Formats: sequence, structure tokens, C-alpha cells
Amino acid sequence: MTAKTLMAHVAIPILAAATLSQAHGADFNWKKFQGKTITFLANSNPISQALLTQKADFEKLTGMTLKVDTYQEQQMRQRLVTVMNAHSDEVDVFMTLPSREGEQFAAAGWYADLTPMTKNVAGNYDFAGLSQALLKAGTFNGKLTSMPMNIEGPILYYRTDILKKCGVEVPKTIKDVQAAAKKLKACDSSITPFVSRGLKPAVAYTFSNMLHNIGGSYMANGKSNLCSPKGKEALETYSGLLRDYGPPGVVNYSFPQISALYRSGRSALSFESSNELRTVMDGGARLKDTGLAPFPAGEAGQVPTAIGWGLTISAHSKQQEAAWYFVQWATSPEIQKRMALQGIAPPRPAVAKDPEYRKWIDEAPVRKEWQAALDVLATKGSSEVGYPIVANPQSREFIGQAVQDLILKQKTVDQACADADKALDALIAQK
Amino acid sequence: MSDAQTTDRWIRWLNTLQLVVAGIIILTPTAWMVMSSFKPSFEVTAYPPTVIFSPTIQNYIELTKTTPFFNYAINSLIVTVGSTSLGLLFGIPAAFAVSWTRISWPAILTLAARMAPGTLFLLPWYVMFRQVDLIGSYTALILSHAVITLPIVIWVLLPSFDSIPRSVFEAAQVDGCSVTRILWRIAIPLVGSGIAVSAILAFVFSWNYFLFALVLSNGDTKTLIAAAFNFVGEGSTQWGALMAAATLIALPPLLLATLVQRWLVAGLTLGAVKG
Amino acid sequence: MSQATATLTQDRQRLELSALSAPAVIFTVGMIAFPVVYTVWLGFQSFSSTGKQSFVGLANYSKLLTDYEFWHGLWVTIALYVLSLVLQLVLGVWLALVLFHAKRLHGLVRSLFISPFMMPPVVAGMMWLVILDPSLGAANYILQSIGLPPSDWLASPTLVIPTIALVDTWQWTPYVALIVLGGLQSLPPSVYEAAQIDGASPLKTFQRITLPLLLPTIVTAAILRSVDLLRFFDIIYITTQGGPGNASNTLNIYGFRVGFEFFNIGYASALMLTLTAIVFGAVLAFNRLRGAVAW
Amino acid sequence: MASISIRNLVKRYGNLTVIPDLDLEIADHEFVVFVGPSGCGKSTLLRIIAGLEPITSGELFIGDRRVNGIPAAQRDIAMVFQDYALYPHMRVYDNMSFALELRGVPKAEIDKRVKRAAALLHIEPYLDRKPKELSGGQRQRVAMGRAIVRNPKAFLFDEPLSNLDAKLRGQVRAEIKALSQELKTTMVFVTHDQIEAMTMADRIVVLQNGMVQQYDTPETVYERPSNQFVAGFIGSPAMNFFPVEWRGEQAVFAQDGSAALIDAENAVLMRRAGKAVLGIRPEHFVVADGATNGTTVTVKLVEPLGSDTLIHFDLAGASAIARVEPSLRPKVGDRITLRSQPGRIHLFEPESGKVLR
Repeated sequence: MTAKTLMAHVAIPILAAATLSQAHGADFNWKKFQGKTITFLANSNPISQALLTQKADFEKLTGMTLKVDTYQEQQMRQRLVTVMNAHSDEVDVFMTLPSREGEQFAAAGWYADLTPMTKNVAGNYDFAGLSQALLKAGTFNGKLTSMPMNIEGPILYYRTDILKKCGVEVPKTIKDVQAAAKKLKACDSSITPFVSRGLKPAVAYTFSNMLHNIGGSYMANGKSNLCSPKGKEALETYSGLLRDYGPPGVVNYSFPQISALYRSGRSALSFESSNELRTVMDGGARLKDTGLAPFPAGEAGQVPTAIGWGLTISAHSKQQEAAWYFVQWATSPEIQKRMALQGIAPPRPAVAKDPEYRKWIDEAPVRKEWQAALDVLATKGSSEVGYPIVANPQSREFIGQAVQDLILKQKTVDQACADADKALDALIAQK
Repeated sequence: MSDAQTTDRWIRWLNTLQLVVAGIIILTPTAWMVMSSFKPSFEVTAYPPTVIFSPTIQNYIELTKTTPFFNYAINSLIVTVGSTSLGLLFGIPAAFAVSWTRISWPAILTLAARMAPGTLFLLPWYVMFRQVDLIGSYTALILSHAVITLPIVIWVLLPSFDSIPRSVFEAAQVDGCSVTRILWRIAIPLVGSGIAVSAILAFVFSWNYFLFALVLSNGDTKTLIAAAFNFVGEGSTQWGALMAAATLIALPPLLLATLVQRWLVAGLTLGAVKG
Repeated sequence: MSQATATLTQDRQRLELSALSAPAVIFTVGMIAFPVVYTVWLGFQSFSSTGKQSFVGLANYSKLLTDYEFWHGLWVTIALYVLSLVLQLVLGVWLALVLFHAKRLHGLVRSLFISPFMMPPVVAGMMWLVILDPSLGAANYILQSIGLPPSDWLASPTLVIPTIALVDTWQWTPYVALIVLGGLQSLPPSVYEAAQIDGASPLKTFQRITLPLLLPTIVTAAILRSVDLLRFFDIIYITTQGGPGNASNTLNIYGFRVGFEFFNIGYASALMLTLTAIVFGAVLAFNRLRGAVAW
Repeated sequence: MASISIRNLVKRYGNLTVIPDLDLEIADHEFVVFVGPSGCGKSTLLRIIAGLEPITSGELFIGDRRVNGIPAAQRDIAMVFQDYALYPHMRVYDNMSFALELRGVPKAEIDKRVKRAAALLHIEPYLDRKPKELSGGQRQRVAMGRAIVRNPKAFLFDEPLSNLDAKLRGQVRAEIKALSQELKTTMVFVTHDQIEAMTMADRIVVLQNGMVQQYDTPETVYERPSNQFVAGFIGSPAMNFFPVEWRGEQAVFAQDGSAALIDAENAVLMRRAGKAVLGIRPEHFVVADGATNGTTVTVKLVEPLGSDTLIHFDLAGASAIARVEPSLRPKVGDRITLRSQPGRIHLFEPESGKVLR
């Protein structure tokens, strides 16, 4: 952390306190639920970490106590499944990925309906200022189920020095990526030319971007569509890149491995979440030689995957209104700006344009490129990761399976897509 | 004669060689983990792996700064000591009674819980403890971990009690002892090392168990081992801190094992041979 | 009359003994009765996708029969089980013999030898995950530096089971060795003296005397390991989550994922109970075997 | 100090009946030895008296008190076990004082009693030692000491000498006998060794299959065994038995019809019974000189014991032993003539084994 960002940390809260105290004047009583305790089940990612640095502010503002229970993503989900299946009111607020589990949780009735609550906000909340796409992604059956906390998606991290050394241009199209990888492989055998997610449940996150760029879709006419020409092309392209230019053991790769590989300087092109910026820059080795861009265009142009974590209220919570105070506070422009200054891409275009945030962005070229990529995500992004069905998490397994089958050359593309389609059609039919 | 001596020496040398090979295989990974915990975080996954590096305790500092590591450690300690004590409290008399009566179903019953996958208990226990509002309490964690410690105590102690001559108990009866008093005055003092071994093993297995804490603890009562996962998270995989945490978590059981290894061989194996 | 008083003493003593084992029994029943009943009940329910809960009778169990993942999981479970068990028993006996003959080994050194199984499996999993990473890990570096080709370890669908078996073997062989060591120490020395007088070579002595006498101990170790190996979980949960593909998707991992990742608690319950039955069956079978090899 | 009486005692383990129906009266101050082959129920009977085994039916009195259902702890008896059953974790002193402590006896009194018992048994130097630091004989004394300090109504001994070597056994045997005379306490002693029984007991209970075969003084049991089992069990080497018949107004060996020499009194019994088993102890043979008649046998084996000599021979289809003067040293194959000492032969019913009277 540079001295300047540290300054920003210190400076902002003072400013913020001033803004907020203006807000809760006449019409909105922040202290309405003074003395209550809200339990928040958080995923231990940078988003919650940034949010929780402001915890004291919330408690001071509302007089409530925020009890935080933090888990790694997978474990958080396990905990959540237990809590919700037991119809327990233990958790009031939890983090959710609408793109993954939204359909399912909504169908299971785990989300409280936030629609009426959005009417009960402080004057400066600016509901309309939230990314409409993300709000839409969090709406199921006309009910708003979660409020966006951030925007994120996979972006391409590339090594400017290696590209230069090997005479490779920054790829503009998917074909360029393949060509670049080939060239890089020939140029420097000690470098992994291209890496992206290969771990079965994680594949859909990056693969969806490829599929959409190529112009494919998961479903057509209520059927799985992986065996369409575009679908097969996407499968072959993605798995081909990883098979021919990826690291050994790429089928176990998800964000920790990809970041570690890239950070240690051993991969040239790395397709990974925008959230990994901090990890990748850890140790400072990659600060000067990294370039960032959205994933290059295919026949359908650039349709990057753009999703966000949402903050939602448990349907079993006994104090939903009080919980809403926390959700509202956490997704308010002010708090999202503070989170942005800690590297959390804001789901509010207005915050992205905020001068203070801009100043932070301008401090490092990498951040500028990062924000530019995120801007593309925000404007062109699709939140479709895996099948838009209730069993989305399970659909990701089959996508991942097809990709892995191809990486490991265990099936032909026709076999792989046919097997996946068959399983996915069954999943789709399951209502 | 001298021929036999040469063979003898040769065999001893061969044995030493095998010992060294086994030792290297067994110890290298752990040594590597400990070494990694003293590397800067980004260097842990450096390739080629660095063997010579300037050691830093940065990871340990990081660990204590960014996470309530010591709170977790204290939680682990409370849960482990609690469940071990409970295991001993229930297990010692039960093992004694089973050894005395030769009616073994109580001992087998406690073992049955070990045969089901731990995940089977997660949801039911959550529902159960929720009913009595004990989610997130030490009580729930201690009770759930006692399900692990109890069979360990009973099965390690059973053969210890069995090895006391029956007549000693009878002599005590004639001398005027009730069954309970025989347990306290005669049997327990006689199986001291067995109790120590069972306590250590119960401690280790309870300390190492992570699944139950996942659903029964909360942020305040989470155990170290359940919290260990928090070091692998999107955007924040701290390899160095992870290895530091791993080292610290593994330390108490390893230290205990070192302290009691002599009894351990005797106590553990007694159980295995006869049980 | 006399009959009554006679039973009185018996009753009093029996009462006292029951009172001693009562806390353990009551506690255990209290802790496992509800989960078992609840899980059996859950196994008759469907929670599929929409989250609506309904009684479906044995549907979850009949689904098992046609579920490819279940049969695959069973196969993976058994493959991993057999491979690990054989490795651990063979190496465990070997290590026990080596330790047994190293009588002057310092206590501290000896405790280092048994240290792996004291390590939390979660920690062991994390440690090995880093060591076995095909690109970044020390394992491949060592292989390459001695001129061997690198391996994909956990990332290869064909190698993942042997690799996990190796990791588990690293952790639990010392435990098996410890048990066997106890068995060795309890063997009557006179038997060896007799064998020596009979002129048996060291190899013959091991083959004909030591091994048969150790069999009950080895079977005991096998039972203890079986209970854990058939429910193989921790290390896979940390390292591969059942992958690559479904190459390491053991029944326990599969059941866990069905319940906690795909949210189908009903089907997961059926899976867990089936697995429990398998473990129980294996323990019973081994117990029989132990009776057969006892001396 | 008390008598012990057992009435209609039955002991079963499940379907297995160990003691079918037993009555026994042990007088105050009496030293009674239960003897019998292993599995005869003697230890069970002792443990029933001790209260370590419940009674299936019947009654048991110690003194005037009916003790059915009374736990061992409250019967005020002391017991010495075969393996001594010392508390391994306690010093000798504590082993001896433990029971008294449990009964709340004052410390000074405990100390007095322990010291006195220790002096009596010559174990004062070992009071601070742990049992494992003692020899077998010393442990045995501690076990007795533990019993003595209690001043119990009765001492029960469960084969306490079987773990001692032969020399020590003889010594301790004598000591226990002396002790019983000094303490004047009821003592019940179980053994399978008939020499122990003979040397120590005031009265011997010979048990078989849970039934009392004979209950009498050692002399009576030896000289007038009530049945063939007792006759064979008591005495070493054991009594010789030969089937005999009454043929043509004389007793003959059933096997070969040669004459068996019996005295007139027994001849009366034989005539009445027709068939019998003739018993004669090895020591009651005498070697006949040429003048007197007897049975001539061939020497099969000679065992010189120093004090006397055992001669093995076959007679009427049975192997038999005679104990003779040490000066007599026949060789194998020699023929010698034997006859019985007057009044020293026993006759038993062939079927029931009861002595003919």
C-alpha cells in the first residue's frame, strides 16, 4: 500500500461522516433499530474485507451491532445450506452470487423480497444509480432479491515484457490469442503461454465469456445448445488453448493457482477474475510488466462476463427491516466509494466517475487499465455464467466436465458436447 | 563366528539405511511446510522452489494482524480441552464398566458414530442445537467433538482396565470398596498412562477435526482448523500466511505426540492388539 | 426370599456398573439418535431444485441404482480404499519392523517418525496441494532435477487416485506402523528362540512366524483404517474436490457435494446412509476375519 | 470370629450347575480346608462365602448373620488371593491399611495394627516398598498382613501357596498353621494340594462336582475315607484299587481269580456284597517273608526316595504301588511277596464308590 492510498483511507472517513450525517436528518431515522444485533454471513473475499473495514461506521451510525461470520466461499455456502434448510433465523444478511445460485435460492424461497424495502431509503441512497444490469441479474420472478456490492468478471492479464520480447501484439481477437500463444510457446519454453480456469466447477466463469464472444449460447428453444457449431467451436477453442498452451495440471486450476503462476512470472497470458489484481500484484514483481484488457473479441464481438456479489436478506430472518438498514448502508454510494478506493470495482457508474476514485485509479497505469476493462464489463457484460436455470450450480459441473474431457483428450468434441447436452437437458427438464 | 558377526553388522547397517530413508520421506514434507512459512508470501510458490532464502517472520505477523488467530487458537483450546475432558469423564467409567462386566455394546455404540460420514451429522445437529439455542456456543462444539473423543477414550482404556488382574478388584471388594470406589481408588491410579494416552489422542483428534465447527460455531467461537480455510479466498490467497497457519495449527498435536511418544506406543498398541 | 436378596446384591452392583456406563451411553444416544432418524427421514424426502419438500418414498434410493455418478463414486471409493489400504499395511509393517529393530532410537526421533498422523488432515492436504502443484510445486522440481519427467499428480485423471493414496499413505503409514509395533512387542520372545533353534532363516522366521502371529494386529489396523478410508474426505475436500472430472469423486465427497453444493439434501441423505451401511458392512466383515486369524 | 453355616446352597451359571445342593457347618475358630480336583467348585464356594459370587439359592450365615445379598465389603471377612492381588500402586503399608482406612479406623489405631501384623509376619523392613519390589514370599506375607489387620470374623484363603516354590511353600504352610493357632479365627482355606489340606486343617472338606464327599478331620479322612473318590484323592501316592469278588467263600481278584487276602471283618462285608473294589494304600503293604503268605508280584519299577522306596508292579490287571523300607532294593523283574497290614484295607461299592460298612 502506497503512502497516498493510506492517506485516502484516513481522509475519507472524516468526509463520509459529514455526508451521512446530512442524510439522516428529517425523513430517515438511522437509529430506528438501535441496540439490535444483525448477523452477517460473509464470504472472505476482498469485497467483504473492504466492506468490513467500515464496520465501526455502521455501528456508530445505527447503534446496531453487526455480528460477522466469515467463511471461504465454499464453506460459506455449506454453512448457508445448513442454516436455510433448518429454517433458522440465525443469519440475517448474507452474500450471494445471483449469477450462480440466484435462481435456485429464489426458487427455494431463501431470499427475502427486497422490492418493497428499496422504497425505505435515506435521501442520498440513489437507488437508480446502481447498475441496472446487475439489479436485473438479481431479480427473479419480478422480485428483487439482492443488492449489488461490486462488479467483476474475468479479464486478461498479460506480460508486456514477454509479449514485446517475442514480438507479439496484444491480442485483439480470439484468433489473435491462439496465434499469440503459439508464438509465445515457440519463443520461450519456460513460460506458460496461456492460462485460465480448468477446475471443473470453476470453468464456466471464464468459459462463458469465450462462448458469448464467439456468439454461442447455452440454451436454444429450451434445449442445451453446446453441440451447436458455435458451442463446439467455443469448447474446442477454450480447451485447445489450455491443452496446448496451458500449464500441466490445468484441470485443477482455479484462481489461487492461476494467480500464483502469473505472479511468479511463469505465464504470459492469464485469463482470470478482475478481483485477483491485488493477489497478482503481491510482492510487487508484476507491477511494472502487466497489462490488462477485457477478453478479446470473437465473431459476436466482446460479451464479457460481468457479475457481482450481492447482499441479501434471509427469508427466515426475524428482523428483515433492521437487516435492510445494513444492506442499504453497505450498498450506499458513500460506502461503495470507500470500497472502490480499496480496489473493489463499484456497481455504480457514478462512483466509477467520482474524482477521488479517479485520482486513485490514476496513481498506477495498471489500475487505469483495470478500470478501463471493468468499464467494458459494465457496459457490454453478460451475467450468464452457466445455464439460466434453477440448477445452475450443477449445470456448471457439466460444462466443466465437457471442457476437461477435451483438455484431457478423453472424448472427441462431438462426444463431449453430446454427453453434456444430454445431461444438461435432463437438468433443464427437472423443474 | 566372525562370519555371523559380519552378517549381523551388515543387517544393522541395512536397518539404519532403511531408517534414514523412511525418516527422509516422512519428514521432508513437514520440514518444507515449516520452511515455507518463513518465506515471503510470493516466494512460497516461486519456481524453482527456493531453498536458500532470507527467513522472515512476516507471515506470522501477517497472520496475527489480519486474523484473530489467537482468538481462534483459544477457541480451539477451549473446545478441545472441553471435549477431551468430557470424553474422559464419560469414557473412563464406561470403559471400566465394560471391562468389568464384559458387556461390550456400550463401547460399540460409541464407535458407531465413527462409522457414519461426519457430514451426516451436520444438518441434524444444526437443527438440534438450534432448538436449544446453542449454535455458536462452546457447548455445542464441545458436545459434538466429544462424540469423537469418547470412543477414543473408551477403546484405548478398555485393554488397560482388562490388564488389571481381576483379583485386585475382588480384594478391594473384600476390603470394603464399592464399585465406584474401586474405580477411583484402585483402577484409575493403575491405568494412569493409559488415561494419558487416551487423553492425548482424544486431544489430537478433536483438535484436528474441522467439519463440525463449520456449522456449529460462529465468528466468535470458530476453531483454528475451521478458520484455516479463510486463508484461501478469492483475491487473497496468502500462501505464506497459509503455511504459517498450517505450521502453528499442527504444532500442539506434534508437541504432545513428542511428549508422550513412549506411552503412546504402549498405550495405543495395547488397544489395537486386544481391542 | 433368599432368591430375592441374592439378586439384590447383584442388582446393586449391576446398578452401580450401569450407572458408570450410563453417561457415555446416554450421551452417545442423545447425540446420534436424532441425526440418524432425521437423516433417514430426509432420505425419503425430495428437495430438488425448486426447494419444495415432498415425500418421495424410496425414490432417492432407486435413483441411486441408475445414477452413474453413484456407481462411479463407489468405484473410486473402492479403488482408493484398496490401493491406500494395501500400501499402508505393507509399508506400515515394514516401518514397524525397521523401528522395532532400531531399539536404541532416541524417543524424540521416534516421535518424529510417527508425527504425520498427528498433523491435522486439513493441514496435510494444504501442504501437499502446494508441494504437488505441477507447475509450482517442489515435487516436480525434485523429479526434474534428478532427471525424471514431471508428473501432473492431482491434475491427472489417471494419477489422481494413486496420488491421493500416496498422500494418505504418507500420513497414516506411521499410525499403522505404531499399531504393528505394539503387536511386535507383545509377541512372546520364546517363539523366536524356538525358531532360531529350529534353524529358520530370518526371512523364513518373518514369513512363517512373525507375519502369521501379527495377522490379528494387522487386521485390527485394517479395520481402523477402513473406517476412515471408506469415508475418504478431508484430503480430497482440500485438494481436488472430486476432480479432475470426477476422477476422485468418492462417495463421501459426492454425497457432500450433492447436499451442500447442489442443495439436494434428500438425495444426499440417501447417499450418506448407503455409505454408512458400506462402512458398517466392511467393519463386520473384517471383524469376522480377525476371528479367523486369531491365535 | 464366627462360625459359618451353609444351608441348601445352589449355584448356577446360566444352565451350568456348579453346586447342586450343599450344606456345611464351619465352627468358630476352626481351620477348614476345601480340597478337591480343579473344577470341583471349591473356589466358587469360597467366593460365595466371600460375597464375590451371588448365591442362586440357599442360605449362608456368618456368625448369626444371614449374609445372602450382603456385599463382600460388609461381611467382615478377609481374603488372601492366589495371586495375592496386592494393589500395585500402593506401598505395603497402604496395602495393609487401605481396608481400615475405608472403615474409618483412626490413624493411630491403623498404625498400631499394621505394625503388629508386620511384626507378626516379619515384613517391617518392607512397609515402604511397592509390591513389585518384593519377592513372591514377601508378597504372600503382605497379602496375609492385609487380612490380619482387619481382625475379621473369618479368613478366606484361595490357593495362596500355589505361586510359591516347594521349599517356601512348606515354610509358609507351617506359618499359616501357627498363625491360625495364634489368631484363633475361623479360617477357610482352598487348595488342590492334599498335603496342604492334611497338614493344616482342623477339618477337611473334600469336594467333587460341587458336592461334599467327606467332611472330617484329616486323620479320619485318611483312615476312613467315606468313598472311593476321597480314598483316591487323599494320600500320596494314591491308594491302589483292585476289583474283587466273593467266590467260593473267599475273596478273589476279579481279573484273574487269584486269592485276595482280606481279614475276617472285611470278609463279612464281602460275603454280603458279593462284588467290591478293594483299596489299599501303598504304605500299608508289607513285604512278606517266606513264612507268611501273600501275593507274589513282579517288580516293574523301583523309585528310591531316600526315606522309603516305591515299588511299582501290576496286580490283577491294575498298576499298583507299594511303599517299602528304604533298605529294600529289589531289581526290576524280581518277584516279591506282599501283603497288607492288618486292618488297613478298604472296600468300596463298585457302582457308587461308597465304603462298605
